[in-house]
Formats: sequence, structure tokens, C-alpha cells
Amino acid sequence: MIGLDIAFWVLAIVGIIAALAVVLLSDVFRAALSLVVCFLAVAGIYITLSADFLAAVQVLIYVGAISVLIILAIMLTREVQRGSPSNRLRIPAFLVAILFLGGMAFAMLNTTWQVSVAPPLEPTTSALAGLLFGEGGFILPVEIAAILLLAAILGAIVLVREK
Amino acid sequence: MPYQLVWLIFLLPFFSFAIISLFFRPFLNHKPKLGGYITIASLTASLGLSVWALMEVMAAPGHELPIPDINWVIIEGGITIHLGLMVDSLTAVMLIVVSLVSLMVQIYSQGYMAGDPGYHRYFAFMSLFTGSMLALVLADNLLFMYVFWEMVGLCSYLLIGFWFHRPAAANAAKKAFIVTRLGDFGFLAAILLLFFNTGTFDIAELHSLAITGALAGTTLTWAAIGIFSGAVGKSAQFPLHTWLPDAMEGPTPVSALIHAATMVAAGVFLVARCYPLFSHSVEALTTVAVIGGFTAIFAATMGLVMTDIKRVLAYSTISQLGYMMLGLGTGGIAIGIFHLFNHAFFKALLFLGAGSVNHATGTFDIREMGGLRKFMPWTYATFVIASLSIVGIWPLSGFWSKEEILASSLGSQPILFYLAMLTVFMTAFYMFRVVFLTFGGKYRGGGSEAHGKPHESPSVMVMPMVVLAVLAVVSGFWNVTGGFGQFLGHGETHSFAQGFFGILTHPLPWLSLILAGLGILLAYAIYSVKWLSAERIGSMFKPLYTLFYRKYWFDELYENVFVGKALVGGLFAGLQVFDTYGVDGAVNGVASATVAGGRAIRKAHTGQLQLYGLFIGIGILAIILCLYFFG
Amino acid sequence: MAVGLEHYLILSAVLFSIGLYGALAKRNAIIILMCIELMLNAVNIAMVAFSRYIVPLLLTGQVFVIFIMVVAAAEAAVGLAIIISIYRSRETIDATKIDLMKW
Amino acid sequence: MDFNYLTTIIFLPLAGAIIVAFVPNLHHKVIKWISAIFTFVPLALSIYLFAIFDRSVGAIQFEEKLSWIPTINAHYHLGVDGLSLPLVILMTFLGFLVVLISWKIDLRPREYFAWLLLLETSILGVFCSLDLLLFFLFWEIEVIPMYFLISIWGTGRKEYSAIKYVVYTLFGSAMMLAGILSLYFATGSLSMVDIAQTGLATFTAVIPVAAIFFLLLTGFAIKLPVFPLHTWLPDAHTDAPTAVSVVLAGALLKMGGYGMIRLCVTIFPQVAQQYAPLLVAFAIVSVLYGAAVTLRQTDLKRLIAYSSISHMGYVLLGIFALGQVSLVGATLQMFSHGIITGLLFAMVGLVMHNAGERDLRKLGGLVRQMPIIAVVFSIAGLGALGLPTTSGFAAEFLVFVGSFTSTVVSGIQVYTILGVLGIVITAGYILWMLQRVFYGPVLEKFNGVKDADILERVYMFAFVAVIMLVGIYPAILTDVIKTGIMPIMGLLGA
Amino acid sequence: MNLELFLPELTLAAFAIIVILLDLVIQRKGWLVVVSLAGVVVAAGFTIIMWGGSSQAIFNNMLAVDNFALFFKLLFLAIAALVILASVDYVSKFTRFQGEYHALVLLSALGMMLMAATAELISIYIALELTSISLYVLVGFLKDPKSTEASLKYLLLGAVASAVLLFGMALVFGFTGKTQLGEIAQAIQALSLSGVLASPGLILGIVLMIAGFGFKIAAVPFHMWVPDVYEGAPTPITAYLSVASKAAGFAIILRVFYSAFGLPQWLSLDWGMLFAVLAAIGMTLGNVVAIPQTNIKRMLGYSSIAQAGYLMVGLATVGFSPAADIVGRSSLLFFLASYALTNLGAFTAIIAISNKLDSDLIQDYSGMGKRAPLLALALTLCLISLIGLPPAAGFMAKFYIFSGAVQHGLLWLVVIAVINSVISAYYYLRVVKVMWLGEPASEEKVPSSGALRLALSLSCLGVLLLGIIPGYIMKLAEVAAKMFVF
Repeated sequence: MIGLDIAFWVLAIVGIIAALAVVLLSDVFRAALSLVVCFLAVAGIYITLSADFLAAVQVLIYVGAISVLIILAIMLTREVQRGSPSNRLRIPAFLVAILFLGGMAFAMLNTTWQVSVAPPLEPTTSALAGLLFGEGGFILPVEIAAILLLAAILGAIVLVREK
Repeated sequence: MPYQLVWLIFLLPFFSFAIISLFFRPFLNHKPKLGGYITIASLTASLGLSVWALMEVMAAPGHELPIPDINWVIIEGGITIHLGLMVDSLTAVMLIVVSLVSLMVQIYSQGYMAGDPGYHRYFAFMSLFTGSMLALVLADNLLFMYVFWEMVGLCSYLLIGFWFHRPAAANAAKKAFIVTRLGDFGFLAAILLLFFNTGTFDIAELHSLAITGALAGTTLTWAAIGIFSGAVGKSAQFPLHTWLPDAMEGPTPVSALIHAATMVAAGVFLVARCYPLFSHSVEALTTVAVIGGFTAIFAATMGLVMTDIKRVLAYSTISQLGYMMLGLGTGGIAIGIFHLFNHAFFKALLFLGAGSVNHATGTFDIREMGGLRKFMPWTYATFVIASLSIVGIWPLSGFWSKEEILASSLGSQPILFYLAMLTVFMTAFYMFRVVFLTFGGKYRGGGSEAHGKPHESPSVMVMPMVVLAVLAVVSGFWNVTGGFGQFLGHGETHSFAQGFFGILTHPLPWLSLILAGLGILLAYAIYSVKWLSAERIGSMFKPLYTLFYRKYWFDELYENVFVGKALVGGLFAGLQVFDTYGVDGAVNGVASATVAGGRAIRKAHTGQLQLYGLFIGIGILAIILCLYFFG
Repeated sequence: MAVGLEHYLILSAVLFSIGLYGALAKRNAIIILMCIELMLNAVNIAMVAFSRYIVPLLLTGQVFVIFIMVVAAAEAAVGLAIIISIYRSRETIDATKIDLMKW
Repeated sequence: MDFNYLTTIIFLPLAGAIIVAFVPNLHHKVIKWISAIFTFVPLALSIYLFAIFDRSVGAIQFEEKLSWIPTINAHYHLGVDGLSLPLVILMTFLGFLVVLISWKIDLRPREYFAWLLLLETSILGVFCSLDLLLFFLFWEIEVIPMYFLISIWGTGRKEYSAIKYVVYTLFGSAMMLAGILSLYFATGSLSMVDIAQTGLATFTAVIPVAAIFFLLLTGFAIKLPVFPLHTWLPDAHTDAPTAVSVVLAGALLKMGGYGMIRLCVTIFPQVAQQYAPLLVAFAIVSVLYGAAVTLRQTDLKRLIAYSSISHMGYVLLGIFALGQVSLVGATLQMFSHGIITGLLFAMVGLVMHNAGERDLRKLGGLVRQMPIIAVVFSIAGLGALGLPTTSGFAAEFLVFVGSFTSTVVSGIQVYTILGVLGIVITAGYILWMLQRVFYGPVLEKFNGVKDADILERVYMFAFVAVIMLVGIYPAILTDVIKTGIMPIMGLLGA
Repeated sequence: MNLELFLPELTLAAFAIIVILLDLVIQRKGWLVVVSLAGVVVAAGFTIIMWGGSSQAIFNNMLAVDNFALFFKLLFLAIAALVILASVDYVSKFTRFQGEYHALVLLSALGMMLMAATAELISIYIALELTSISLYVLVGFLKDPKSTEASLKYLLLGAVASAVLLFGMALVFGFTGKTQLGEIAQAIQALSLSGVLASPGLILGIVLMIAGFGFKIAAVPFHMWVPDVYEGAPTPITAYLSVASKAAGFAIILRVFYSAFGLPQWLSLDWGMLFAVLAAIGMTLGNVVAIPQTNIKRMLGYSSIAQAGYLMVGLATVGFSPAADIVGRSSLLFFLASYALTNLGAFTAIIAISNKLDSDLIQDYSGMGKRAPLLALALTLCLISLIGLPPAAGFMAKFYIFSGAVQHGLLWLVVIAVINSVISAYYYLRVVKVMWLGEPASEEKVPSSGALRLALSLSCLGVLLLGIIPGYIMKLAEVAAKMFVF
């Protein structure tokens, strides 16, 4: 498992650095690109967790769709040059974030998780398909998600088109 | 006749009041005399019934008539109050005094009040007063006594303030009511105390409880002193005497009836009525005697220097009431009440005389009168008779009762006796000072030019004065035989001649007669023949004169210092400030603090969405921390 | 020490906190939106990790993550639409200047 | 009892209010006549009830009971006993007369009379309810009409006074609500009758019983009002229109005293006994403090308002002396004060309306212009200072006797005597006021001022008649009241 | 699987799509309202038919069909109907997107119905997001600066909140390995935990879920968005937000916390206490800050924060009471129903008035009592109900909800709550005062459409009925509170 361990560390560090870059870079465009890197790192993390299908979806949705959407928006709003400054709340925000991290870390490390020793299910694709669409699976959320997408599309149209 | 008719004695005047107040204003104002006739008719009937009642009482065994009660308020297990009448010798005497004097005064008022726009109001109030006063003396329990006690106070208030457009009258009325109410406060407290300890308001029951000793000790003393404080207020005894001189702002017949003959004597009657309560408490009895004795001389000193004829008479009334108290405190019911009985007639007469004089001259200031003897002989004659009577000249009525008081005080309170003797001298002096200044010498002009020449009053005024003058002479004869005393419960009788002349065999009457004579002489010397200059004597005793003339500064002390500055201006004003800024300020403060809090917290909503987000974060952290520490 | 559940959770927490900081401290509305996506990704990591270590055979966490992704996409779409709409009316997407309504 | 007398009495004014408010195009006169009719019938009915009231038993009569909200065991439960019947009559009486008093209202009469009628319904409801929730519901409804009546038809700082009244009252009822809820969960019942009968000993309360007692008491004390919770009253009175002052002083304040007897004393006899000394002390402070501050007032209405604080102190004294006579006296005092102070406010209203002035420093000599008003005003004033033959005397005397002889509070004699002292101060301010308004030289500026007209004389006479009737023959009421007090005495173990 | 139990939701979804399609073809947009209302009515019909049946769950125990859910579904449908009616004046001013507007209202109602019924974390999340996204759009529907600003604030903060919620769900899921509420409860009990520190992961998860849901119900300190969004949103949507979205939040919290975290006792006491404290802070803050407000919508925003505080008293009661005791839940349901009617009534009146005035400032309401007496009367009634005075529904609602709290030892909270009602009287009555005492700026009457009047009368009627004879609705709430699947 050493390989996975190394992969985790590498991906984790990359992900964190990319995330920090998103927050710290002043160029919006570069920040967006860092976000893509971060998404990719997360996709890698999924693979180390034996979630291959998810990794693929991550790449498709986040890298392929959301990032593109964001970059498009950046272009449309033409705020690239002015950059991405921080507001006056950065110190309290930083404190809150750090304390939040501390609290979560404390909770996570002090909890006895009911860790199962069973090996992960692989490959996941068909199993997921069964879970999502099969009998006794998550058909209800799927249906709701369909309607949700409808609502989102409607909304996006309403909001973006001129009055 | 059935005894229930006694109810009519006081109900008749009430009917008269009701009829006049309901039907005569404003509909029949063009028949001004009618109201007076109704009053007089009802009073005549009352007087007749009173006389009848007196006869019955005299004939009755134990001098008491049984009269059935009416239930007033009954709360089972708590309180039972009956409405009842008590007709015994004391009541019978008082009934006669009240109805007789009242009748005389009403007749007199026919003339005196003629033409006054408040004519009907006057007679309505007078009826109400007489009814209340009669009911007061008839009441068989303390509560009802208190009820009518307050009612006569109300009538006094209304009649003092009869000419309410004069601020002085309105003030005097208010003062009279409040000062007497201060005394009533003690009376009411005593009633409560007695009820608390005995469970009854009934006077007869209280008597027997006091006599058997079931009611004794400090309770009895305090109850008696409480009752006495009511009497002090009503009878204008020191230290609640200040209202009576001011009360002279009322019409003079009112002063004659209420503030000389009857209502102010109600205090004396009250003490007499509750006498067993006093007689079984040495402290209470002594208090009565001391206050009475002191008031007698205290008021007399002020009477020496007053220039308003009615005020002189007012102080004389206070002084005489003090005598009565002294008599009650040292002797007994009969002695005090006998003086009350006599005093009622001659003092009423004096006031009516003063009214007559005023009617003639338009003023009450004796310095502006003089020489009226020629113009109004009837008034003069009756006034002098009354003056002699009050001074205590043998054989006029005042002599008889005053002698008894002096004798009894000598027996038990020698110091008070000397004061009383001194008072005799003063009484003589100030009364004849009035007589000489008013009737002697030359006419000095009167109140206003417009009034014209003085003249004798109409016969409707003179006639009652004559009746009263006769009474002022003869009323004392009742006890020459000791008959009055026996009627009221103690003493033995003897033949008339024995009493009439026998008294002159004792040294005491002579002493007082000499003192009285000296007083008259001094007044004659100063005011009639002017051997001595009033001014010189006045300046000689300047400080004393000022002290008397300013009434020992009691009015100032009460009104300005105590009530004005300390209470209303000081304590109450302080409370008012406290109420506005303390209590209400706290209320408003809480409200404005809430509003201010709202404004302050509102500032947190800056419109910055990330600040809102930050609050979410902080909130979560706070919850986590709380759970960590308290969970 | 072998990489285990805790490692993933800590990673998730770190990413979440970074996202939170960014969401609170950046002026650019699009960056804020990006940071929110970052937070969602952090949650996803935790979900998948739980799924892997607690119920390795059930994949519930992975299903959850799929839905989160769908919602994230929808939210991003609507969010960006709003941002563009705002940009049209005010020529700025600086979150600190979007404060017409306050107090 | 086939006919639902109480329901009819309570809701007729409401019906009138609805008609007045919603029937379009009513002429002013018609509105007033409707109001008069819809208040007169309850008055007549309540007098009829008074006549047929069974005075031989101490029980609830004319009872009506329907299930209302089964979920929380609440009932539509009405009934009157000797305690509440006089207050019902008081309210119906005032309710009818205030319509007459308001006859000259021209500003938005439709709303005015609608609110006035609604107010009557709510107060009557309070006095008749035997269910805690129903009681509280009526208690709360009253706030709304009062708010409108003061803030629209008032004078001076009317909006401030109105909102102060509302917030203060609501604060009190908030405390009361907490108390009622605690009581409800201590006993599981909302029926005043049941709770009083079973007592609280067998239940475990969520909080100490004394705390419930004080929560309820706070609500009532604010309404009564008791020092130091009184400052809403002068403001509300001063700025309210005349008719509202009449109802406010006449009937609203009595809700506090009624509540104290009905709930605090009846349900918590032990606690009441325990804390009676404290409350009696507060009563005396209210009496003396109220009277003292009254003496400093220069505004006619404000003066009367402050005097209410003093007079209601006697009610508190009578209640927490916890004696049979004192409780009867307290109830009688509530009735008596309702009539007397109602009349005082009506007269103040007339003086203000006719003379256009209510500053005591600027009034004077009005007896010439308005003799009838002066006489009636004086009678009311004399009633207020407890003059015998007025109801004020009978009531105050019973309070004094009852308190003085009460055995519950040690040393109550001293308190009572201090309370008696209050009547001296009362005499002071009443006479001073009468003197300032009516006596003294006739003032030029009041030359054209008119006296009372026929309608005004009618209601004045009604007031005076009741004051004298009760004053001369108080047994007419005490015979009824005592049937209401006797069961309470049983609970007090006396 | 019993798909007919899913009929109300399906109907609504179908009608939403029909409305969009219809919008494309018809010219008279008035029909959209009719069709939308028809959808609501049909859905409500199906719901009513199901009422009273035994509790069941469909979709693999993800969707509960119990009376609790049905009660809320009916409530949401009623609200949606009233909002649609109240929107008529508003929407007719749009030139485009009328169909989308109604569709989104229907979709968000659908989301809320699902929120009340879903019993599984994933479905809950999705349902919640369906509601949220629809509402984000509806808030920004006007596309003027205020509306879009409100929308952006709502969306960004909502997204952060849902990220927090998700993290909480993740932790709960991680701790129990389950997402279905009943199973979570079983798992937690099986672990037999002993205290907060024994399972910080679970507690943190619960706290984060409280934060996430708390955002929806405007619980302090997650309430900051409320006034801004309420002010900026189209008024009918503000009404919708203030009642429906909040009610949905409470529905979901009730179900999640009662079903999943109801036991062990210390756990429910913990979150009960947490809600109690949040309630106390929330109502105080909301009421106090409402006092200085000048915009009526903003004021009602703060007021709704305070009302959320009162509602949380009910939640706290649920936490404090034993599982069998229903008074906390039923009183909460009753409060929600009466609050919904009251607030809708108030906002409907505001819509009518603001339409004419073109202003939301309280001072501009001056003299409304003369210009529009019935509207003003209705608004007054609703404000009185919000204060909690009889004879309006708010009184009974407060009485009921506080009675539960007192029963379970929360007297201190009730005292705070009732004092807060007093504070609230101050600012509610200010509006009343302005309307009835102020001088009207003009004599012009205020027109209102029939639909609006209908909505207003229905609300006011409801407010009065619930205030005077609340027995029936209380009974419904009781039945609903009793019938929980999980």
C-alpha cells in the first residue's frame, strides 16, 4: 500500500497548495486554473479511495463543466485585471477558519470511527448504477435531482436573459 | 305615640333638604321664602318631637327608650351592623338643644339671608345639617355616629364655603374639613380598635364592657384617646383649634348654629356619650381635662386681642368648649353637658347678635362700630344678657354651669382650676371689650358708605334673639335643683331656693364673680371711659400682644411650615420627583435601552454578505465551544 | 504510519477551511463561488473516505457525492447567472460593494 | 338555565361593534343609537341577573360550559358568583353610560364606537370566564381597543401613552401567561373552579408554587396598579378620551383586583397567607404614596388618575388582609371606586369640554357657570374622599374594619391605621381640586361656558343614584358579595 | 412500490412543466395562474385523500408518507396557493417569464413537500437544494439591483450553509455508516454513547447540521441574510420565504432530530438546550433590531427571526420531552400553520399597498386606515396576530407552544419569550399607528385585484378561525405529530 500512501501524500499536498493558490492568488484567471488543479488532485484522491467512477465524474463535472463555466464567467465579467483582492475581514476570517480546522481536527481525531476491515468494492461503476437506478436504490434522489436540474436551468435562463 | 316616631326627628330635616334641593332649584327660585318655610316647618315638628321625646325619657324607667334596630350590613362570621337609635337622657337634652337652637337660627336666617342668591341652597344645607346633627346625637353605635359626624362636617364645609367666590371662604371651608378630618382619623382608628377588641360598635355594649372591666388597660386608653382626638378636631380644641376662627367666613347664622351651639359641641357630646370608656381610664380622663383646661385659657388669650367680632366669639367658643372638656374630664357627664346646654343658647345668641350688628353696619370689625346701643336696643339688650351669661354672672345660666366646672376642677386638677379662674377674668374682659366697643361710644362709620345709617334688625331676626335671651337667663335654673345632674345620671336634687341662694354661701362663686367683675371693669376702664389707653397697654405688652394677635403663629406653623413646606412642598414634591424620574424614569429607561440596543445591534447588519458568513462561522464555533465546556 | 481514514478527514478539513477562509475573505464573487466549490469538494473527500472505510461494500458515500456534484453544478450555474446579472446592472462583482440593503 | 344570559351579555356589545364597523353608510346618529341599544340590553339583563341571583348559596350561577379546545382541555366556561356579579353590573352600567358620555364624539365615530363596544365585551368576558385560557383571552383582547381609543381619540402625548399602556399591560399579561401555563401544568386543568377546589397540594408544580403566585400577581398588580408598577396609569388616563378614562378607571383596573381574588387568593390560599404581610405593606405604600403624589398634580385628569392608585391600594389592602370582611370590602371598594372615579372622569371631561381647560392653575370660579356639574363633581369628590352616605365610605370602612380585625397578618393594625391616614390626604387633594376648579372669583374667560345639558344630566343622575344607593344601603351589594367570598374563606381555612 | 403515494409530488412536477410549456403557446397569461392553482389543488386533493391512513414509507424508506408529512404538504400547498394568488398583481407587471415564475413556485413547493417527507440524508439534501435553488432564482426574479443583490447574498450564504450542512451529514454518515434516519437512530443507540466527548465526531456533525438547517429557519446566528433578502426579494416571494421555506426547515429539523437524534436522552437534551438558547437569543435579537426599522419588509424580516425564536421554543420542547410526548411537535405544527396564515396575510396586504405606493417605507403607510380601510384592518389583524394577541391565531399558537415548554421545565425560556412578545408589540403597533393615526398623503383609494383580495380574506379568515376555535387544527396537528414513520 505504499504506493497509495505516496499517492495520497502527493495528491494531498498538491491539492492543498492549489487550494491555497485559489485563495491567495490575486489573478482571478490563475486562481481558476489552480482550482482546476485542485479538482484534479481531488479526483486523484478518489482513486486512492477506490472510487474510480467518481474520479471520472469529478473530472467530467468539475473540470469539464464547472471550471469552464467559471472561466466563462470570469471572461464575461472582465474582472481579471483588477484581480482578486481580499476584503477587510481576512483576519477574522482567518481566525475562524483556523479555529474551525482545529475543532474539526479535534473531533475527527478523538472519535472512534467504526472502521470496517473489509476491502473496498471494485469496480464501482456498475454497482453505482445499480444503486442509483435499481430497485431498492436511490431512485428518489435521482428523480429529485432531475427536477432540480430543471429548476436550475429555468433559473439560469431567467436570470441571464435580458428583461 | 310609638317610639318609632323618634326616627322622624332627624328624618324630617332630611326630607326638607331633599325637597328643597330637588324641587326648588332651579324651578321655583321666584318663591324665595318657601325654602325657609319648609325648613322651619320641619324643624318645628322636630322640636315638638324632641320635646315629646324628652318627656318620654323623663318618664321612662332608666331614662331610656327602646327603639327597634334596622339591619344595615351583615356579613356572617365577620361583621354585623345595625342601624339603631339610642334615646336616653343625654340624647334627649341634646335633641332639645339642637332642634331649638336650629329653629331659632332658621327663623333668624329668614331675615338675615333675605335676598341672597343662595337662599335655597342655604336652607337646604341647614336642613341637612340639622338632620345630621340630630341623627348624630341619636345614633346608638359608633359607626353611625361616625357617619353623621362626617355629615355634619360636610355641612360645616359647605356652609363655611357658602360664599365660595370669596377665596377666604373657600380656603376656610377646606381647612375646616381637613383639620377636623385629622381628628376624625383618630376617631375612626378608635372605632376600629374597639371593634377589633370587642366585635361591636354598639355604644351600650361598649359601656357595659368598659364597666365590667372586659375592656380595659392600654386598649381602653388608646381607644378613648382616639375618640377624644375626634372630639378635639370637631370641638376645635388645642392643637386642632385653628380652623374654627377661620370658619367665621361663613354666614353668621351658620356660625351661630354650627360653629357655636351644636356641631362644635358634638365633640363634647361624643366624650360624654362614650364616658364610661373615659372614666375607666385615668390617663384618658386626665388628657381630656388637661387639653380642655389648657384650651380654655389658650383660646381666651387670643380672644383678648381680636378685632373681628365673630373671631372674638369664635375664640370664646373654643375657650368655652375647653371648659366643657375640663368639666367632663374632672367632673362628669352632667357637668360638661350642662355647660354645653347653657352655652348653646347664649353663644348662639351672641352670634345672632353679631349677625344683627353686621346686618346693620356691614362690618364685623368692632373698631368700626360703636354707639349701636341707640340704633338697635333689642340687639344691645340681648347681647349684654348673653355676655353676662357667658361671663358667669349670677344668676344667669352661664354662672351655674361654670361654677360646677370650676368646683370639680378644683377638686381634682388644682392647676387647671387656676387656669380656669384666670380664664374667667379674661372672658369677662374680652366679652365686655366687645360690648363697649360695639354698642358704647359713638358710631364710627361701619363697613362701607353705601350701607347708610345703622338700624335695628327686622323682627324676624329680633324675635329669635329674644327667645334665646330668655333661655340664656333661665336655662341654668334646671340644675339649680340638681335636676339636670340627676336626669343625666348622678347627683341628688334639692330645693330651688336652696340651690339658688345657697351657692352664694360658698367662697368659690364669689371668687369667680369678683374676677369676672374685675374683667368687666378693666374693659370698662379701657374701652368705655378710656381711663387707660388701649394703645399704651398694647405697646407695653407688645410681644405678648403680637403673640396673641398672630395666634401663636399656629396657622403659619401648620399651613406654611408643616403642610406647605414640609409635606406638600417637601416630602410630597420629593415623591413627585421620584415618581417622575425614579419610577417612571426606570420604565422609560428600560424602553429606551431596548430601543438603543436595537439601534446598536442593527449596526452589525452592514449589508456585507461575508460578514454574515463570518457570523455563521463564529456561531458554529461558539456552539462547539459551549458544548465542549457545558455539554 | 499508513494512510488511513483520519488522513483523508484531515485533508478534507484543511480544504474545507481554506475554502471557508476564501469564501469569507475574498472580494470577487466568482472567487467566492470557487471557494464554495472547494468546500464542497472537501466534503466529497470526507464522504468518499467514510464510504471507503466505514461501509466499504455499500458505496452510499459515493452515491452521495454524485448528488453533491450535480447540485454543485446546478448551484454554480445559477450562481454565475446571478453574478452576471449583477455585473450587468452595477458593473462590479465585488462582494463588499454589493450592499444596497443594510441595517 | 335554558337561556345563555352571560353569553348574551358578553357578546351583545361585540355584535353591536361588528354592525357598527361593517354595515356601510351608517349615519352618526344611527351608530350612537345602535351602540346605546347594544349596551343597554346587557345592562338590563345583568340587573335582571342580579335580581334573580340566589343569595342563599355561595356558588357559581348562570353557568355555561362547552368544550372549546379539547387538545388543551380548555372550555368555554362562563359563570358568575357573588364576587363577579357586581363587577359585571359595574361594567354593563359603565358600558351603557360611556356611550352616552361619548354622544358628542364626532371624530371617526364608526371606529370609536366599535372599539368601545369591543372593549366592553372583553372586560365582561374577563369577569365571567371560569376557564383560565378564556379569561386570559379576554384579558388580552382589551389591549387593542384601548390602544386605538387612546391613540386616536386621546389628547396630549396620546401615542406615547397608548403604547406605554399597551407595552406595560402586555408585560403584565406576559407574566400572567407564564403563571397560567405553570398552573395548567401543575394541575392539568384550566378550570378555575376545579383548580380552586382540588388545591395545589396534590400536584407537583414545575416551579415553586410561590413563583406561580407571583407571576400571576405581577400581571394583576400592574393592572390594579400597585406601586411601583403604576406609571402607565397617569399617562393613559391623562391622554385618553373621557369615556375611555371612565372605563379604564371604572372597570379595567378592577380586572386586577378581581384577578387577585379569583386566582391568587382562591388558588393559592397558603401562599397568599405567607406573603400577605409583604403585599399589605405594598398596599399601604400605594395608598400613601399615591395620595401624596396626587396632591402635587396640577392637571385635573392626572390628579384623578393618581388618586386611583391610592384608592386601589385599599383594594389591595382588603384583599391581602385575607379576612372575610376585608375581602367583601375590597370587592365593594372596586365597585364603588368604579362608579365614583368613573363619574369623576366624566365630570372632568365635561369641565374640559365646556371650559376648554384642565390646568388647575388656570381654572376657577366655575360654579357660577356650571352649577350642576359643580354639584355632581362635588358629590363624586366627596365619594372619593370616603364621605358617609356615599359608596366610598361603606367600602373603605369595610376594608378598614376587615383589615384591622384580620388575623392573618400580624401588625396589620398599624398598616390599617396608616391606610386610614390616607383618607386625610385624600380629603386634602379632593377639596383643593374642587376649590381650584369651582370656587374663588368668577373668571372673565369662562363667561360663555355652558352647564350640563339634558343627556349629561341623565347619566350624572344615574351615577349619583348608584353612589348614594350603595352608600346608604350597602347591603344591596354586600349580600351578594359575601356569597362569593364565603367559599374563599373556606379555602383559607378560616 | 406504491407509486400512488407519490402522486401529489408527481402532480406538482407535471403541472410545473405544463405551466412552462403553456407559457410558450398562450397569450393570455392569466391562464398560467389558473393552471398553477389547479396543480396545487389537485396535489392537495391527493394529499387529503391520503390523510389519516397508516404511515408508510416508499422509495426504500427514503420517503415517508405519514400524517406529519401530509400535514406539511397541505400547509405548503396552501401557502403556495395563497402566494400564487397574491402574486397576480406582481407578476402581471413582468413582460416575460411569467410561466417560469409560476413553475418555480410550484417546483419550490415540490421541494418543500419533499423536505417534509424525505427520511434519508441524500434525499433530504437534494430536496433542500431543489427548494433553495428555486428560491434563489425567485428572489432574483425582478433583476433590479436590490433583487439580484438579495439573490446573490442568499445564494452565496446558502451555498456556504449547505456545505456546512453536508459536512455535518458526512460526519453523521461516517459515524453511523447510515443515511436513512431510522437506521441512524438505531446505529446511535447500538453504540450506546455516554456523553458529548465520547463521540465528538457525531456531535460536530449534529452541530454542523443545526447550522445548515438553522440557516433555513433563520435561527440566530445564521440569520443575518434574512433582512437583506426579505427586503430585496419580490414581496410575494418574501412572504413565501418567510413562511414556507421556514416551515420546511422546521419540518426537516423535526424529522431529523426527532427521528435520528431523539435518543439517547442526553443527546436530545443537548440539542434541546441548544435550540432553547438559540431561541432565546433569536427572539430577543429579532425583536430588538426590528424596532428601529423603517422598511416594512425589512421589519418583518427581523420579525420573522423573532418568530423563528418562538418556533424554536417548540423544538427545544421536543428535545426536552420524552419521545412519546407530542405536545412539543404538535404545538410547533400549529404555530407554523398560524404563523403561515398570519404572515401571508400581512404580506398580501403589503403587496396591495406597496403596489400603489411603490414604497415599502413604513412612514408611507400613513393614513392607510382612510385610504384602504379593509386592507389596513386586515394588516392590523395580522400584526396583532404576530404580537400574539387574541382573537388572532398568533395568540393561540403562542399559548400552545409555550404551554409545551412550561410542561417540560422551560419556564425561563417562556418568560423570555413572553417578554419578547411585549417588545414586539412596540414595533408592530408602530405600523398600526401609522396606518390609523397618520394623515394620508393623498386621498386616492388603493386598488387591489380580486385574486389578492381573495388571498387576503382567506388568510384573515384563517387567522381568526385559528384564534377563536383552534380546536380542529390543533387536533390535526396532534394527529400529524403522532404519526411518524421513523
